[in-house]
Amino acid sequence: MSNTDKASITSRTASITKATDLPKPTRKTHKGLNISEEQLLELYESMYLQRRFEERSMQMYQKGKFGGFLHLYIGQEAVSTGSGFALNQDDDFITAYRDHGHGLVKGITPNEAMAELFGKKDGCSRGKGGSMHYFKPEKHFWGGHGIVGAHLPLAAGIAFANKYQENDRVTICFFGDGAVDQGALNESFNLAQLWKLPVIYVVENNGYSMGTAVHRHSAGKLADRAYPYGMKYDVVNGMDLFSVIDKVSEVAERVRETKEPYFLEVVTYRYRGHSMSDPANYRTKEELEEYKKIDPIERLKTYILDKKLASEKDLEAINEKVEEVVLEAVEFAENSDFPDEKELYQDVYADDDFPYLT
Amino acid sequence: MSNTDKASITSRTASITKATDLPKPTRKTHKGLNISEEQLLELYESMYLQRRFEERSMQMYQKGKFGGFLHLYIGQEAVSTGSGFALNQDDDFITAYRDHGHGLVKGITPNEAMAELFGKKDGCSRGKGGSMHYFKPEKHFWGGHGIVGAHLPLAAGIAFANKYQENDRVTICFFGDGAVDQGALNESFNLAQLWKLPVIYVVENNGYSMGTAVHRHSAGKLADRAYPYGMKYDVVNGMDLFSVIDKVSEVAERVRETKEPYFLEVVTYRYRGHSMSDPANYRTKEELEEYKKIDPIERLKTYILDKKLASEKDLEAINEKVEEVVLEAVEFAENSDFPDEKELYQDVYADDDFPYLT
Amino acid sequence: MAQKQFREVIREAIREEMERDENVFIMGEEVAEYNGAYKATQGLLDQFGDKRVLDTPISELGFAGLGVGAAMNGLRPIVEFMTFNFALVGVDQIINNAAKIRYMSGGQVKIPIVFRGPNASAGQLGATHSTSFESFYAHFPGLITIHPSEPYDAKGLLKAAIRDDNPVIFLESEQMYGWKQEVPDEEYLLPIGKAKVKREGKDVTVVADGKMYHVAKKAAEELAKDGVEVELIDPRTIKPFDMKTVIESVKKTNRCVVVDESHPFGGVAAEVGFQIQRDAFDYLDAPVQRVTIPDVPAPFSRKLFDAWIPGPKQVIDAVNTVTYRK
Amino acid sequence: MAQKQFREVIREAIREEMERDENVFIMGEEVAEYNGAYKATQGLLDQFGDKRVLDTPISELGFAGLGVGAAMNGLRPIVEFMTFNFALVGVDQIINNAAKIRYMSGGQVKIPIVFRGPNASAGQLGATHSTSFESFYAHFPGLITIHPSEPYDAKGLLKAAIRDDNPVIFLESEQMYGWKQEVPDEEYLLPIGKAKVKREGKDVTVVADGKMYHVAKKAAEELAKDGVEVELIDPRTIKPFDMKTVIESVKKTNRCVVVDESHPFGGVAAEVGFQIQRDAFDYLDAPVQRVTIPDVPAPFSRKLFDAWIPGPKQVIDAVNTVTYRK
Ligand SMILES: Cc1ncc(C[n+]2csc(CCOP(=O)(O)OP(=O)(O)O)c2C)c(N)n1
Ligand SMILES: Cc1ncc(C[n+]2csc(CCOP(=O)(O)OP(=O)(O)O)c2C)c(N)n1
Ligand SMILES: [Mg+2]
Ligand SMILES: [Mg+2]
Repeated sequence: MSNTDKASITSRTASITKATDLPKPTRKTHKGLNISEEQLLELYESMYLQRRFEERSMQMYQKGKFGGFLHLYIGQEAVSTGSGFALNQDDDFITAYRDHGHGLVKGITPNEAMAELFGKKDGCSRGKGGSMHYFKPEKHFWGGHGIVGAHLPLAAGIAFANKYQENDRVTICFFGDGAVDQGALNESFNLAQLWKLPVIYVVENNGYSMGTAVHRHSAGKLADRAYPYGMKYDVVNGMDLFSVIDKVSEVAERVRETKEPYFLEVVTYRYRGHSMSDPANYRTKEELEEYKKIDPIERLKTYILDKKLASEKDLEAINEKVEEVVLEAVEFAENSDFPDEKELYQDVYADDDFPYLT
Repeated sequence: MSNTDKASITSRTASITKATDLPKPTRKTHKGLNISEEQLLELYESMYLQRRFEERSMQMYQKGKFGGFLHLYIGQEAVSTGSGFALNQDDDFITAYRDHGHGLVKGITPNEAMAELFGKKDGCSRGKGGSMHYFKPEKHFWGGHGIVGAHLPLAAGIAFANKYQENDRVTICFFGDGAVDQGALNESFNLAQLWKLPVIYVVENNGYSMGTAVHRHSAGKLADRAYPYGMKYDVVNGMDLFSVIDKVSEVAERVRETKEPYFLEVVTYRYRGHSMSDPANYRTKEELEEYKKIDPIERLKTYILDKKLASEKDLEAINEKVEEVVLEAVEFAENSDFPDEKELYQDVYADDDFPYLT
Repeated sequence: MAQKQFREVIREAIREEMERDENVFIMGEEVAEYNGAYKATQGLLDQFGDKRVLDTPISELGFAGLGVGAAMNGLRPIVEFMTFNFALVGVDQIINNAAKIRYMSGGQVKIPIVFRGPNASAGQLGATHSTSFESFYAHFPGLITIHPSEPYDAKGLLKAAIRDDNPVIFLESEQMYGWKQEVPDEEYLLPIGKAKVKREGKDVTVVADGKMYHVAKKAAEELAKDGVEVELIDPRTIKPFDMKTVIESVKKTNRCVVVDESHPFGGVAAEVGFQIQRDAFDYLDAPVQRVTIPDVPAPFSRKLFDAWIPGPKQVIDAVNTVTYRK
Repeated sequence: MAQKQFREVIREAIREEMERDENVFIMGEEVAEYNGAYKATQGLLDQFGDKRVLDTPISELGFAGLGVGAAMNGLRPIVEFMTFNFALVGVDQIINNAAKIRYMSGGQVKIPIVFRGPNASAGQLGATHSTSFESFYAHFPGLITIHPSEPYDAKGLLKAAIRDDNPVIFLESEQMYGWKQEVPDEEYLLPIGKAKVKREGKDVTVVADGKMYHVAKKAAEELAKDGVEVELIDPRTIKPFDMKTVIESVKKTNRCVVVDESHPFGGVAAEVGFQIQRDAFDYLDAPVQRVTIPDVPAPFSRKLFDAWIPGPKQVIDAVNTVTYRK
């Protein structure tokens, strides 16, 4: 697959099933993927929740409710959702700073997630991490990491510990196409393969590292980065939930069994700018529109309706429920307290009485 | 080529022409390679000089003439020598800490080289760099670098400057198999390919990174590390001078023309331990002996004698000359002064009057 | 003279030096087509083309090292880090290569390179995005470290840095890019390593660099209302540090507060305080005090962040301490 | 009690803790089959097998980060750097991940990890192989930094470090691995963050850590012959630094010299000197002096190296200065 030329990036989105660059979606139906009808609606709800959560976050940001960076995941929800579904609840997730979707999928509640954005003490990181640093280790969500590429070796370590403790957990590590150029990739991939660690590395190739199109920052094809280590790899359509579920399930089974790593390039797209300050002038409106035509949520909705697995009204009800959940999250965040000032000196060290320097 | 199992490393040396792991040497003769008879003897002399220089260095080290680390290149001389021959005098060399051979090939005189080991002011780095940090930029020798992998991006930069200035120079960058595992490799390779830099990256795969056999530190095949970037690469027999000359000449021509990088895995062997303190217990005597049977200097000698291009006596005369040169270098180093104590505060900054802190 | 933003003068300095010397080029993440993450490099790609204005991958180790190699071989690179926090993944190239190769080669290799970009905190960016590195880099011999607080200084010093034959760390500030000052239209350079007394006073010397200069300035204004005359010194360069100017001032005021955005342990404030007591011991009427960010990473929450970042109040408190006003 | 080498007690500490807790494991370059570049890990592979004693590729960023991830997920890694110079290529994993993740997660993630290995100079190894990092790491909140000078301290502190729930930087010395001291056969631990007065004296306080402790000790012995009684304090831990012990001593001796192997700018000596003048100003009869390596990288040449590394003479000179003996 050549994702190295802009024309083809645009063209491959013209028709999702015909494009050569965006891999073909799986042909499997929900039944073929062992997804019950109930689960299907849950998946829809999960994706829609991520979407609406972020749209509201954006609004709150614009209202000045909190500061800092806000990187939206909108458009990429099939990746987090499909991965979460394909893996076990106690499998370990770790990702970069564009982490709201993954966090919600792994069990950070919308309340906790919104409160974190607001910097409140009920946030999933107690208000100390912010948008880029969501954490919920008890649900096997290991962050939320702001330095590009720096969490790749952490993922290897989490997988190492799982193997060491002989539990059966698989670790999945998400990162952007920009992270592929970090030395951390070479070092982590080599270690993971050499030591046979049960970790799935997933590059969410959304076409851009900030304003730099992928062919302008990475020579060759992203997925091939696994080749020299003898690591198995593949490319998957990230705009299609079923494709992600299909592939990640297959990969997870293999990784769990062989205790060997796997590299997956998931081709996807982010609808918003890199962060709130980015007008995204480096891409055309047409390109964006092409991707919106294959929006993962709309796609699933169409599938559900086409197959008559639920009615418009059923989905509407889900939407409304989500809407309420998100509004409640905003209210919760508003009403939650800021951390106490003495929290400044908590959690730096394990010791509560650490003698801080002045 | 699988260099991932110890048995095969040993077996492939049993018979150099039959071994599958050590690539076959070139079939070309010196004429086929455009090497004159005079040059052939110069090449012999160069290799023998590197060998004897280091044997004497070792002796001097053991006599306590200087301290620090001393990493000997003995066994690998065909790589430095063949590369030097294949490239132009004003092509740029940069290497790691095992740098005596490369330095001598590029025009550091034996006197300067020995004086550097002794920490004397007439050393090629004025006594400030030592064994690991030889420099002679006026001869396009850019060091001698002690941090594994850290000179790979420097090579890209040297090549970048050559391309920027539109001269026709090619940069060659040598490093050990251990350096392949550094993130610097990923970052440098990607940049070199993306920006089409005229640089030849050469991994001198001598089978070990200190005490760690290559299959224990690098997953997959070393040469393949270039694959994902779409960088051209190949493997060459580094125990055979002609093979190195043949390959590097071909590669250099291509790189000079296309201004694109190239990755070469040169399979070779170091006879001594990693540094003076290493008894090299991690390998068998037999393995070492197998490699000594295909010693690059002996091999060239046999070629010369077989083809009657010179007599035993002619070679003997060269040897004696080299012997004298090396002894003179020792004497020179002994007699050279230590740098003046005020040199401590010279060359840190460009300014002679820099206000150093106390 | 026109009012110019910090980002504008950074751009002007780069542009003027690129016009002057064709061996000067700039690279970094988003510096070209995007016109700079903070627009400091706006228009440079258009003017100089993609040979001299290069977007890099997110490979700080790779492009920092590439810059060092290019500098060794005759060019004068300007390397932009999107922020200096990200330089940590490539910092070996700065500490071991840029800073030491001249020395290890016995002076044969010169490395005229400028590493520049935003430093220190810029609001709610969390712990990984808020570190201030002036003390960190000043610790290592072989590097020049510049930490300007105002556009006028920044322009003159950046131009000097680009012409300097040493590796220079040039620390800017995301938060200050929009701040303005009168800046001459004519070309000018400023000497590296010279502090500036930016406000004269007889009661207490306050030394403050980078963003903290502005905090100290506000404090000085407050204190003036209260009859306390602060002598405010902006070191501008951190390495080499112009202690002469500081010591002279302390000999007059006999009291000193150092304000810096590093963590306390071994920060600029510790260094300056140490030297003052060593070299002006008999002139001190009170121990030197420091105001720094606390010994904890940056918190995200606005409330905690506000408690974390020093403000005029802390400076005033410290001045009160050294003047025994409370 | 037996005389034991520094390397021996390091090994004992690791072995005892690995026997005690199966979640402790060790990895690093050449720690397993080679038995350690400096033989600190000799025999561990034989005893614990390759699940718990792992040779790594030369991937400091990779294995440091892997260690942090493993610590997050329940293990207690010991990461050996062949020397701390090489940690620079992976230092982002220590400064941004090990040190900050606990804080950024609001205390939900604990990171019990020890990074250990040789620190500072060890003769003619040149500039890239001779840096002393105690000040560097102590600057960053979130890390514990230990810099022992003697086998007894090293063993007790390393055991404590392995049991500690914080990321710990544990700095050893290539040159000291062969040095011996009486060390009990029974198990013991030492508290992190406690200095030790290793020689009592009334005339001057000398604070010296790591290899410099021994330099200061020699100086103290020389000075004693001359009637000057040095109170010699070994801080042992650099972060948190036990200033209480130092201040108490200075209140008695009224004079202080700090000896440390970092570069001067913002080093341990600057920090300690700053705090002494701040917190014991009225007790000081002379400014605090420091003895550090100079503000230049390590030269290779023996002659220059000998001039570079501080010896007893510099300490004696500094003591003479603070005691006004010349
Ligand atoms: C080491 C490092 N360098 C630079 C940055 C600044 N930065 C943050 S995100 C980003 C772009 C990353 O793009 P990509 O990896 O494709 O992820 P995406 O934003 O598309 O999800 C950059 C340059 C950083 N955080 N860390
Ligand atoms: C980043 C870094 N880590 C570790 C070391 C210590 N070290 C020096 S050489 C070496 C082995 C390198 O082996 P290889 O790259 O194969 O080169 P060779 O010695 O075989 O020439 C190691 C571990 C170093 N100098 N730099
Ligand atoms: Mg992207
Ligand atoms: Mg090797």
